[in-house]
Amino acid sequence: MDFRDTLDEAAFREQLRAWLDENIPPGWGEPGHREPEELHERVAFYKDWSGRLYEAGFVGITWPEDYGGRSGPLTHQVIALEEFARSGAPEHMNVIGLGMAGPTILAHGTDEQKATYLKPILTAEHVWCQGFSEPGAGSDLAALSTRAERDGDHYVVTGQKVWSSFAHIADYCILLTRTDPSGRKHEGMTYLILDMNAPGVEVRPLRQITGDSEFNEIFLDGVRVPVENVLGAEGNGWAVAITTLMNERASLGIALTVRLEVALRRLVELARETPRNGGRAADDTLVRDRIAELWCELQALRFTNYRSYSQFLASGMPGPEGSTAKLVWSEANQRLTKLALEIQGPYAMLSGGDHAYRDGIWQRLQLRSRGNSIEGGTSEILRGIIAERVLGLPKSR
Amino acid sequence: MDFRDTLDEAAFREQLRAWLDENIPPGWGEPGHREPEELHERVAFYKDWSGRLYEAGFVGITWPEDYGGRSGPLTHQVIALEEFARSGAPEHMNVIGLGMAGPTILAHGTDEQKATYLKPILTAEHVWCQGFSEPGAGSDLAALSTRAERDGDHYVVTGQKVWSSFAHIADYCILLTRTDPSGRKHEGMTYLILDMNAPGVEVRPLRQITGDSEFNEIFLDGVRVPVENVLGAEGNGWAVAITTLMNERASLGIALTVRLEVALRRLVELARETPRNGGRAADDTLVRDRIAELWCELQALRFTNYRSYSQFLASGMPGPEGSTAKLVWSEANQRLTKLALEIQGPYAMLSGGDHAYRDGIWQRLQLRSRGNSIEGGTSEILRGIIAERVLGLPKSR
Amino acid sequence: MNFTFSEEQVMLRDSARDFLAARYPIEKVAEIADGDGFDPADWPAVAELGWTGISVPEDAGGAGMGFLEEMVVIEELGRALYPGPFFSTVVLALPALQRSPELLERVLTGEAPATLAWAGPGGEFTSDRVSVGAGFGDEDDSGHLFGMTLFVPDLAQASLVVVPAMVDGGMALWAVEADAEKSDRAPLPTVDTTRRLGSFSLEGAEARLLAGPDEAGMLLESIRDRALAALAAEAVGVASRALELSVEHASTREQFGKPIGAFQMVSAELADAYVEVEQARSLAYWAAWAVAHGSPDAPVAAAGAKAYAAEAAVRTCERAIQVHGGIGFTWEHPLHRYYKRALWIAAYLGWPADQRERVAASLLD
Amino acid sequence: MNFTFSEEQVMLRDSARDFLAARYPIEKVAEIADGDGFDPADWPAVAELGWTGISVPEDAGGAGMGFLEEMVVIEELGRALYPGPFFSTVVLALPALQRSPELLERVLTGEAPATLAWAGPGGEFTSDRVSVGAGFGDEDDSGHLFGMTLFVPDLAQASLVVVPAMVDGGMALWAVEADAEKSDRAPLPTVDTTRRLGSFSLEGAEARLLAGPDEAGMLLESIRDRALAALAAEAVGVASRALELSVEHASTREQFGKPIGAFQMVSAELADAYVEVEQARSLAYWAAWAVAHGSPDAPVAAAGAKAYAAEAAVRTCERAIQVHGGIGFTWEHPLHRYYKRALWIAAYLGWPADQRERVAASLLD
Repeated sequence: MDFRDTLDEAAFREQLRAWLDENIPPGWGEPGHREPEELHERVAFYKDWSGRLYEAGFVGITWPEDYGGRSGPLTHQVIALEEFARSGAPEHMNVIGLGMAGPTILAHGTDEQKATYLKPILTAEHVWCQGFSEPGAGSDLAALSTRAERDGDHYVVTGQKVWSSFAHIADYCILLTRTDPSGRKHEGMTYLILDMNAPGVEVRPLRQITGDSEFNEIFLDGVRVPVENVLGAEGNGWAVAITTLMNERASLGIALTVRLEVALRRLVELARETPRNGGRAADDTLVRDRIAELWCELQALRFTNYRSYSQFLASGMPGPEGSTAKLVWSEANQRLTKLALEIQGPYAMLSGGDHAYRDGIWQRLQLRSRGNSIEGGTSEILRGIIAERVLGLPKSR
Repeated sequence: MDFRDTLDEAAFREQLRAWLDENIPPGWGEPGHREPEELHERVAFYKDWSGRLYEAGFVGITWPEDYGGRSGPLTHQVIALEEFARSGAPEHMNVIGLGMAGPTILAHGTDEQKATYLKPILTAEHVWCQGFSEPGAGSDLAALSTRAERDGDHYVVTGQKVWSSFAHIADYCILLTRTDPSGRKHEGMTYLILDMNAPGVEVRPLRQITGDSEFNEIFLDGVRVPVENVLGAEGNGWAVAITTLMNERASLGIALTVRLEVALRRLVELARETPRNGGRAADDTLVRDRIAELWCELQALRFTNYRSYSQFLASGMPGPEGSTAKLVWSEANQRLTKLALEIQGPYAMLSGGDHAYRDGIWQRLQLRSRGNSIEGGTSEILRGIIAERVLGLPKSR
Repeated sequence: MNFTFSEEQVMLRDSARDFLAARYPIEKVAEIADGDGFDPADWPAVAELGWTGISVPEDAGGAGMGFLEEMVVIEELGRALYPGPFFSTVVLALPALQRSPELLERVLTGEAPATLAWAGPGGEFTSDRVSVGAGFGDEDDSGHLFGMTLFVPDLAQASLVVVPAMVDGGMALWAVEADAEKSDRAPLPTVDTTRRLGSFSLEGAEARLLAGPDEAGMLLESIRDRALAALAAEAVGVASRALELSVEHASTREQFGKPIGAFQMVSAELADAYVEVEQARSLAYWAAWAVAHGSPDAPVAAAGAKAYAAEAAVRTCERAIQVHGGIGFTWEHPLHRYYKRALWIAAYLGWPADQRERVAASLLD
Repeated sequence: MNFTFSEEQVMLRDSARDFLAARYPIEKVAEIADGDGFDPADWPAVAELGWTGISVPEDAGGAGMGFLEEMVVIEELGRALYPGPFFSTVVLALPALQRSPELLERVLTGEAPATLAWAGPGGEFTSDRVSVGAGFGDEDDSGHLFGMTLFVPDLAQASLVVVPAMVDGGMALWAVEADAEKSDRAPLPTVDTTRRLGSFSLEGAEARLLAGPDEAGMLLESIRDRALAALAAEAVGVASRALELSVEHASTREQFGKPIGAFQMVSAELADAYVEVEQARSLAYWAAWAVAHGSPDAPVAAAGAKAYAAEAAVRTCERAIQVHGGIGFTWEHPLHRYYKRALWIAAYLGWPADQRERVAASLLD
């Protein structure tokens, strides 16, 4: 057990930091800085940035060189996730491609699929989205009803997907469908790669509690998908989907931790900058106790993730204990953002404007945080996974 | 809605307070006061005290005059519960008789049973205990296996009961048995009145987490119970037991609230008397916040109980919402006693002796409090009752 | 002792619920919330019901009931997320405006919605230090106010504003026309768009004295108690409705072949929500009773009730969103509006920890 | 970066677990706890294993490993509820006794269990104000101590006691024979009877100087960090075992026709317990690593780890008792012993809120 970087790791971290110092766009992340207003300008900006990240060698670190990756060690990947999040740099735009579609194609794709799809994920030439959840199948993912019927060398797909981020700008979608409605619900599912430009695909934004639209609905009406776009095999979609979800949770852990680290740093600033009874909110014993509690949770989360990454490294497969990180993070982030409201006193009622602290950013973050325990596996589902698959308790549903 | 006593209620409260002022044994409840060492002396003391309470008119307030009661209003009963607990007076020793056996006999007993058993409950001539739980049937009470086989005009009872307070000094026991093991588990149960002096009854004390023995095991080996001791009818035991449990929870609520009130008053004393950083623990913001939180919970509990008592008054039957009080109280009492440990700093490690605060009373109370969420219906069972019977959610087991 | 509503209170509650269901179904509330934040035409209809004068004596033109009855209505307003100026007018402003029969008349008829401009940029709701100053005018009861207030509820809807302002000798309470010259009211972007806030700046605006320094402090403290008790009742209404929506959803939404309410991870949360809401209700009723009867417990009962009920409402809405899953996180679903109101209640006049410190002071100091 | 145990550490853990399972099954621990609280014959056997000198350099007679390895053993001691003086001797006393080769020798061989007498009747564990005073004796390193200490772990078992005592110039660390003349040790009734406390009164007892005022403060602070990190690891061991017992019980005890672990009210609690225990483990390992490497993070890592792990252990035991139902509330069942140890850990050297204040100071001041 050694919590320090090896020499090689330290060098990689140094190189990455230096690159970020030089390359983060001027003004980025400073108060008052705004992203381009128009969607196509934003997309162009992020595609360019993602391409530069790739060129600099910081994307696809652990992916095979044959498919555009660098065949590097997992620890470098961890370091990259940390340093990116800490630097506050713009994110690589292909979140779904890198975290979910890519690892699934690597695990289950044909050589041809790998050759076709993987490198453009890294360069962000192709942006991906995910089509798993449906209005009638949320936590009970396997209850999905989007039909894919074989018609010659195509499937004809009809149904509705929901909670899909990036769908409005995506080129491809990893789509879970039902090809055989007669069998038991975990069988008869097929995992398809969907071209988002195909006729019959319609995307509508979904407005959320904050007023923003991060997610979309995808309506599929007789969309034709070539049979060579099956990932895995027909009827094997559930197993392939599990690979996607396990990889999502594994890569998520580190990123979420650093996000919490950044949030805690800002909370500390808020507490120091907010006047309270002639002093600062940071002098209030209740605030101090809760900030310290969050700090403990954060440090614990960091090392819990590292420990589970070490397991991943040893076994090659992310384990069910990866559910811990998401569970802890979502509740910690909810507590943290709530505390940020309380620290603001009555100013917490303001959503923006000149009088609000930093344009009401904490109010938006706090509302947004309520989704954390729902999206990407509800806390109930994650507790169930821990109870049954980690602790070995009997099934409870 | 009026939170004040009526003139009649105020007069009754005044009369009760005056009686208690004059009659509480000298030195009672003061530090250093000890109850008689020997069991038979303690029993004699409590029987005498309980008899005097009865003579003074403060026991069986709502019970019919025909059976030794006073046919008085429920509000007087509430006032009596409050004032007794507040005064710190010795309790009437027949807790099970008054709260469980009596109301059940009133609801389901024959005239002869009422004439035989009720008045001696009030006077504490007969002490009662309860025989419901078994080692294999805790929360799942209906899974009990104590057999009662008909043999002429007797039942022959064999089995084991557990968690029975007062069993070591009791004259009678309300005993739940299985008379028909072939049917479904809620059927084939019979509710018996057991003479604790019958041959084949053996009582053994059960030592608990604090080192004390409040509860007992009852071993029954071929005990003969006359058929006239059936309460309700053979096979109808489950319905009769539900009456017992509902009455237990209804009368418990007020008593528990006042118990919490007394505990909070002592906690406030502790916080004021304990030095901390040159001041008092009562100046510590964290302690203040938590004491205020407990105070809110306590006041809420008081009026929640009153409101559910008003319902009881209107409908004549305690409702399932009575589960709220026990649930709230047990968790509040656990938090309260834990806070009492923290206030003591390292002194919380001491179980007694000259250096401990009041001979380590809080340490015993804190350990004891862990049973609160188990005894008399676990918190899990109570939450289930609220979910299913109050909110009308679908059954979850 | 009697802890149930009287027949009269039950009738009042039922009629309030019916009126609100007909006039303010949640779709209408959503429309108002996403639009201007209020519908000026509706306030006269509310006044018509007599709600502006529930606790005003009959000989002064009111209904002659008490604050308990006001609370009965407020709980229903909370349930319905009523987006009009009842809280600001009746709870916050009326006790001071009652000092002037003429202003009272304008409030009772519904002509003049009103509000209270208390805290300044420091964000503190105190009765001995306020951010506005006053100078007396030519007549005894006239004056001119200077200063800045923030967090004024329903300011955009108000015709009259009660303002605590310092004069020689201490704080006094004043009435200002909301559109008075030398004053400026500006909307503040508010998370809960059903009860928006404004800033009210006074640069010499004319004001009428309602209560002088000898009595204004006590009056403002009693307004605080009223407001805390009212917010507790409103929180109970909000929480009750969020819980109902959750129970309905959990009873019908199926996952894994069962209604989700059959899973204990869901049902236990809802049982806990029920317990908290009932506890909050008990405190809210007690606080309202104590305020109505001028009991010495009123300040601490009101503080405790607001602390507990606000937290219960916030948590119940959070549980409701969780139980609803993704759909509860959308703008389309009404839950977020209840949640934002619950957070508003928690923040206004001081967060729960601030209220608990008032309770602690009474127990420990 | 590498977050798994080395092969050597795994071996050490396994051998510790085997030894403790054989020598200290829970029935034996219960017997000791209900009897004298320790078994003097066993300490030499523990010393024999080399555990007294795990982190002592090889040339000083130790095993030359580090505090990380000590932590591996401590976690196992927690799991087994080991009732001997390892914590007091190796964690608390050894770092100061190491200053004297002769005393070190006595500790390493197992001849002299030892402890640290820190807090006085004020109950504070500080390094700049202690309740014992000292006067120097005839020789440079000899002295006489006067004063009273409480909460001394395993005092009844100890042969040597390290005592912080004030001299001119500040606090110094001293060694006293536990049965020295002009001293008095008395047992304090302790809730956790597997790790009893004593009071040590000094009325001029002879003492040997271990560290003078120039270095004693830093040494005592580093002992605090060590002790906090050790208690965090011990808490993880306690909690892990309580969780295991609960999972076993929930998998086998049937109610309503199913193992109770199939009810989500039970399984969700155990899942939460697992998460807390793993989080606590992460902090405990980090704290141990930071202490082992003298990292500047050590004080805050150790404080945070102790706070979090103690709470996790207390809560895990509480959940375990709840899941066990009535049987978990009996004296016969071992759970209460784990619970009492968890509470001991939470209280010693300051409750979690005190530790969090140390964390807060480093973040906010």
